[in-house]
Amino acid sequence: MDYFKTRITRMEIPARDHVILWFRGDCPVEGDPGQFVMVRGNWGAHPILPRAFSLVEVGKEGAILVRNVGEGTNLLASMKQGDELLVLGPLGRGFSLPSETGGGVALVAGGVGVAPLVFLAQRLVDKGVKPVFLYGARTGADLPLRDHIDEICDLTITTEDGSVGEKGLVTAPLERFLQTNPTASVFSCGPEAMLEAVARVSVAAGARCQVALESPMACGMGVCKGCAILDAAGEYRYVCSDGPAFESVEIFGREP
Amino acid sequence: MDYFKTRITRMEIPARDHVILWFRGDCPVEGDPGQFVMVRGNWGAHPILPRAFSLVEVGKEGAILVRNVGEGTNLLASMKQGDELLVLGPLGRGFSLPSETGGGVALVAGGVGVAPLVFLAQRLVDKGVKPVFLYGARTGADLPLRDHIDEICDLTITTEDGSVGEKGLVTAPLERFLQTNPTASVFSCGPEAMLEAVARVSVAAGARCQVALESPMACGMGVCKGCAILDAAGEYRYVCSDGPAFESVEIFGREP
Amino acid sequence: MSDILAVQLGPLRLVNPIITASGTFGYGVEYADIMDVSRLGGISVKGISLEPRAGNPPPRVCETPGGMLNSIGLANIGYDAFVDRTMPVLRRMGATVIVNIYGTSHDEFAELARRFDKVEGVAALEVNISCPNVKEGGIHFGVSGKSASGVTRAVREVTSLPVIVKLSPEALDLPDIGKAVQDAGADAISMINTFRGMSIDVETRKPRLGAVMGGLSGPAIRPLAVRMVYQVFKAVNIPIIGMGGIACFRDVLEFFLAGASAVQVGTANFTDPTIAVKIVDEFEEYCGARGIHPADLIGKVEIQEVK
Amino acid sequence: MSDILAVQLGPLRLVNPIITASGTFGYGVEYADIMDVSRLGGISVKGISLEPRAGNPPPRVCETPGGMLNSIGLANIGYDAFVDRTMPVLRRMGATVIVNIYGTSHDEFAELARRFDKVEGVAALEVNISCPNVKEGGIHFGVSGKSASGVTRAVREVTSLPVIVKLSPEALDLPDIGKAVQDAGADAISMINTFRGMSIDVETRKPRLGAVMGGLSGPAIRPLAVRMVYQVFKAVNIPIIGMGGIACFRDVLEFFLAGASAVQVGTANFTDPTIAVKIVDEFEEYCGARGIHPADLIGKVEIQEVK
Ligand SMILES: Cc1cc2nc3c(=O)[nH]c(=O)nc-3n(C[C@H](O)[C@H](O)[C@H](O)COP(=O)(O)OP(=O)(O)OC[C@H]3O[C@@H](n4cnc5c(N)ncnc54)[C@H](O)[C@@H]3O)c2cc1C
Ligand SMILES: Cc1cc2nc3c(=O)[nH]c(=O)nc-3n(C[C@H](O)[C@H](O)[C@H](O)COP(=O)(O)OP(=O)(O)OC[C@H]3O[C@@H](n4cnc5c(N)ncnc54)[C@H](O)[C@@H]3O)c2cc1C
Ligand SMILES: Cc1cc2nc3c(=O)[nH]c(=O)nc-3n(C[C@H](O)[C@H](O)[C@H](O)COP(=O)(O)O)c2cc1C
Ligand SMILES: Cc1cc2nc3c(=O)[nH]c(=O)nc-3n(C[C@H](O)[C@H](O)[C@H](O)COP(=O)(O)O)c2cc1C
Ligand code: FES
Ligand code: FES
Repeated sequence: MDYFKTRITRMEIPARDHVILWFRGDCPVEGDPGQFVMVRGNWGAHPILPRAFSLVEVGKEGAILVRNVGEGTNLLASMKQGDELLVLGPLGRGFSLPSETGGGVALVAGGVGVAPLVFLAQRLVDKGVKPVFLYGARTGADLPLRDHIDEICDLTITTEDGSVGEKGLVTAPLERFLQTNPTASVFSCGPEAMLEAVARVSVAAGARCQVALESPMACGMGVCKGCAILDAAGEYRYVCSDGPAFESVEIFGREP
Repeated sequence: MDYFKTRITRMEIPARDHVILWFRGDCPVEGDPGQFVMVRGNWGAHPILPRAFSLVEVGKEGAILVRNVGEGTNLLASMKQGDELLVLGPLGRGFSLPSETGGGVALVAGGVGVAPLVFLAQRLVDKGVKPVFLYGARTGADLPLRDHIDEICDLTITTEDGSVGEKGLVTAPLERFLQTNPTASVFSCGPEAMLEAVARVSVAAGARCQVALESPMACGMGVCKGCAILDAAGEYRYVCSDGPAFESVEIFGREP
Repeated sequence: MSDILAVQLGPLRLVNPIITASGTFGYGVEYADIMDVSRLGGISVKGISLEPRAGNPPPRVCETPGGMLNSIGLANIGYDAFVDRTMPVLRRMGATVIVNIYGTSHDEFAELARRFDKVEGVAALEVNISCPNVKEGGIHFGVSGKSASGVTRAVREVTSLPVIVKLSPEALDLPDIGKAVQDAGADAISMINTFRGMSIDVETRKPRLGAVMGGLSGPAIRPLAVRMVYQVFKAVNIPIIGMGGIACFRDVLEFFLAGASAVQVGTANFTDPTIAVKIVDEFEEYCGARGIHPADLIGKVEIQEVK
Repeated sequence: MSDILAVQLGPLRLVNPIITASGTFGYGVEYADIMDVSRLGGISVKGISLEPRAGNPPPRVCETPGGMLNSIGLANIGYDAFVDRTMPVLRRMGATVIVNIYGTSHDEFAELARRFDKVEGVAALEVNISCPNVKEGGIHFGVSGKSASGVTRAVREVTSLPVIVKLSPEALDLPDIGKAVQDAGADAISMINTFRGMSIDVETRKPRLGAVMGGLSGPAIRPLAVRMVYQVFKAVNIPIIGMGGIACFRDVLEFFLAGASAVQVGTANFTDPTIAVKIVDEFEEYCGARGIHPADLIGKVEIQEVK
């Protein structure tokens, strides 16, 4: 973990309301898929808290994919190349990569949850493992990094309105995949309801599933105890230090 | 008085730490020299109060001259052409133009106090009155609009470090001017200590002097009672509604 | 103007629940050029005292993170000038006038209430027992249940106008104070006034306010105000007019959900003098689109019982 | 490291007056990668209770204008784990450790104080009678002079460590509480803890904190904190450790001028985890350049007598 000032070296708008910020250059962040950084622009008094973003590697360079949902992400989206970023990271525990991938690997992304999974796909491909990438969104305009994924692995898209790919939820292609690959490793990131469904489907099929969670954060490094979530055993776990990646059974339990 | 959204039509940096923002275009502000506007960018929650700036006319177009001294003026200085401005104005009472200018007119500016006086110079020139413009600053780099003034009237510059013009304070050329023009009209804007000296010198010579004052403001339109200053009689006066332009004797009294 | 937002605060009916807060909207008349003030639910005018008051030494305002401090000290033109010169204009403008009153003793409050009772066009009295910027009276009346109810009773006895009592956030047990003023006959509660704060210019080493301390207002205090409205709502049966840092329509919803039946917009008038009428428009649109009424929102925050 | 900033707070000597505030800097050990925590005047660790505490239901943090709310609920690893596992690391790191203690009764506070008295490497105890996020104890001890001095005395009697008592801003008369804890034997006062606030998500209509209310901290509360330090400074003779919204070195100066002898940096650690050491550097430069010492600044705000 390190804390440093860096500059935005490049920006791209990969889909409406999304922006990719590259900041590698002078910046020592080297993390694992599922790890994250706390990021802030040099914007004075308000907002005071940095924001959490998963590390991505796009074009072999460190980056973050930002979905514009509120005050902080708006400010980030309106920054320009050369502007200063304050970055703390890499933070948290990423996905634990399976030593054994014979059963197949499925990456299941919902919305901006695509970020850590693109990174994971890249790492897997680098290791010679070809995952299948299942990517769900509400509509076809909300699929950042889609082309990038398409280039490196097998991509199946689902949209709720059917505008691109299969109409419906991403759990449908996952269920089909698990029918033929019941011992696969599943990795998922996205809205909590989706994660729960993915976990249920995977556990039911007998697959191992890891999920990357989100929670409002202040410090990102385990000191404030702000990012608590309740796990399946009724205990508090901390997304920033125990996660963001968890075994799905720890969070959602074994019940299908 | 009106309240409206407008856009920055043009920007210029007339001296270090200064910026001129033009916003006329769709903007109905038409004020008199000494009147001001309350201005804010569309920058969200903080800072919450708009900032006061004297109206200027530069190149026949409405503008403000901003000296970068703190949070709000920094934000204004970092805006770009096309950005939105929220403007309330014209506000307050400007200088009352002398009906009789046979005795001569001296405009005495200190620092960014130059703004309303440039506007006044322009109005006087338009009416066929040629004022003398006495312009003081700490150093030669702090003389925004200097060339513009030079073009329209007789300009004398003083700097404390002597880097441009006469070395010393602006009251020295004023005293010389008043020796030959004891019944002149004097108009002044600048730091309070300077205004007091200008008032003293003018009153001693028998000239009529008007000064434009500043005071921290919240509303700019007479409702909050925040911009009080103490006048010579020990009464509170409100810079935004009783001023900003006052007869110097009202504020500093008649004592030389 | 439709009735879709009309609210009833005890005996006081307003065309909508958006009121401009005392001290931040002058006497209302200053806004004639830029908006139609009759579109507001009400205007709570600058605090009025029996005699004119000059106010505190300058500087009187300064900005702080997400808010501002003021130490105006209730500078106002006094009862006579307000009634003779300002009220006729307000009546002509069709404004709903809530008169914020300030006295240094029970007697002064009662005298003001008695006099205003007969003034045409006054819709309600707001009793300011919470000004932090005056030496006498003010906040001291507002932080104890006994003195708060004393002032309320003194006013209640001499007026048939709706009586709104404005509470101070500095009281230790606000629900108690709320109950006390309710029992003393208040028709509604408005809350909150400002918190005393202080800011020092580290270059000059001087306080940034001439009066050293001033009242903190603006978005910075919103979480405190929302919490207090929520607490008082659970303790009283009379309507609450909520305020403290409202800067946009969403903030109004927040106060309603916490328990407010109407709101006041204060410091935000300085940010944008037309903000209150814009909020009225947005509120109308919101309720129209959902087929709901502001009253359906009051206290409707969804609290999950914590085991 | 030079001694240019060393301060004496009663019996407690610190290499400089910059302390990280309890709950915002964990146990200090988490920062080993990014800074040398021995350069800090002190670390006030997350509040420690006798037994581990799980804390409150999530969400536990949310941002507000110029500040944040937290409802952590004193989640901590408890006395045993702290002393056995964390203290050895802190000693190795050369940190000056101020242990923030929390109990639900006088007895629990006393028991904690008794136990910590014998723990090597503890520089002082900070008695948290002001946590707004727990059902028992916490803020309730901090808002009455009687209970505040009761807890102080209970702790004082069983420890020879310097005792710092941390006050709540919600007390009605803070100078009184300050005097009460001074008379009960406190060596220093730290102030302020957070104010209870609430924020509602208007889309979901749910409170943005699982525990409904939480403590407001950050720059938003700075004017309130500065005012309170100024008021308490005039009332007590023991040193005050000021805090509340410090975000940069200028803010530290503001607290000193108001009457603080040292400060704590809280929420700003989240904005920039290295802020506290940066402030130490700036303070050193400031004092070096002017040939002054932090103690020369205490309470030196220049107040003009108002006639
Ligand atoms: C470990 C982790 C990794 C993340 N990775 C990414 C990423 O790669 N790309 C990306 O765009 N976003 C990511 N997020 C979410 C991102 O942090 C939030 O969208 C961001 O903080 C919102 O800030 P804002 O100021 O724009 O929104 P706010 O104005 O603060 O809030 C807007 C909305 O976002 C919600 N929100 C606020 N903070 C969080 C949060 N920390 N987590 C979830 N929801 C939040 C609010 O409840 C609200 O509904 C991640 C979050 C976590 C915890
Ligand atoms: C009627 C009037 C006309 C003005 N005309 C101009 C103008 O044409 N051009 C220009 O550059 N400035 C002008 N000013 C001053 C300008 O309003 C302030 O410089 C500005 O408000 C500072 O804002 P800030 O956020 O940058 O500074 P802050 O961070 O708020 O403060 C920085 C410094 O400026 C001082 N300051 C803050 N507000 C004011 C104020 N209203 N008046 C005086 N000092 C203040 C503070 O005490 C502090 O020392 C005028 C002020 C008034 C009242
Ligand atoms: C400049 C100023 C003057 C005020 N004057 C009064 C007053 O005369 N009477 C009163 O009851 N409240 C007064 N207040 C308090 C406001 O009415 C309101 O209670 C407070 O500002 C909180 O709301 P806000 O955060 O929306 O501003 C004043 C506030 C400000 C900022
Ligand atoms: C997340 C968080 C946790 C806190 N936990 C504690 C605590 O355990 N004990 C305590 O005395 N104060 C605690 N506080 C209060 C701070 O120590 C400090 O008093 C307060 O935040 C004001 O300072 P600030 O504005 O600089 O943050 C906590 C504050 C925050 C933001
Ligand atoms: S965000 Fe602070 S502990 Fe996780
Ligand atoms: S600034 Fe509000 S009255 Fe002058």
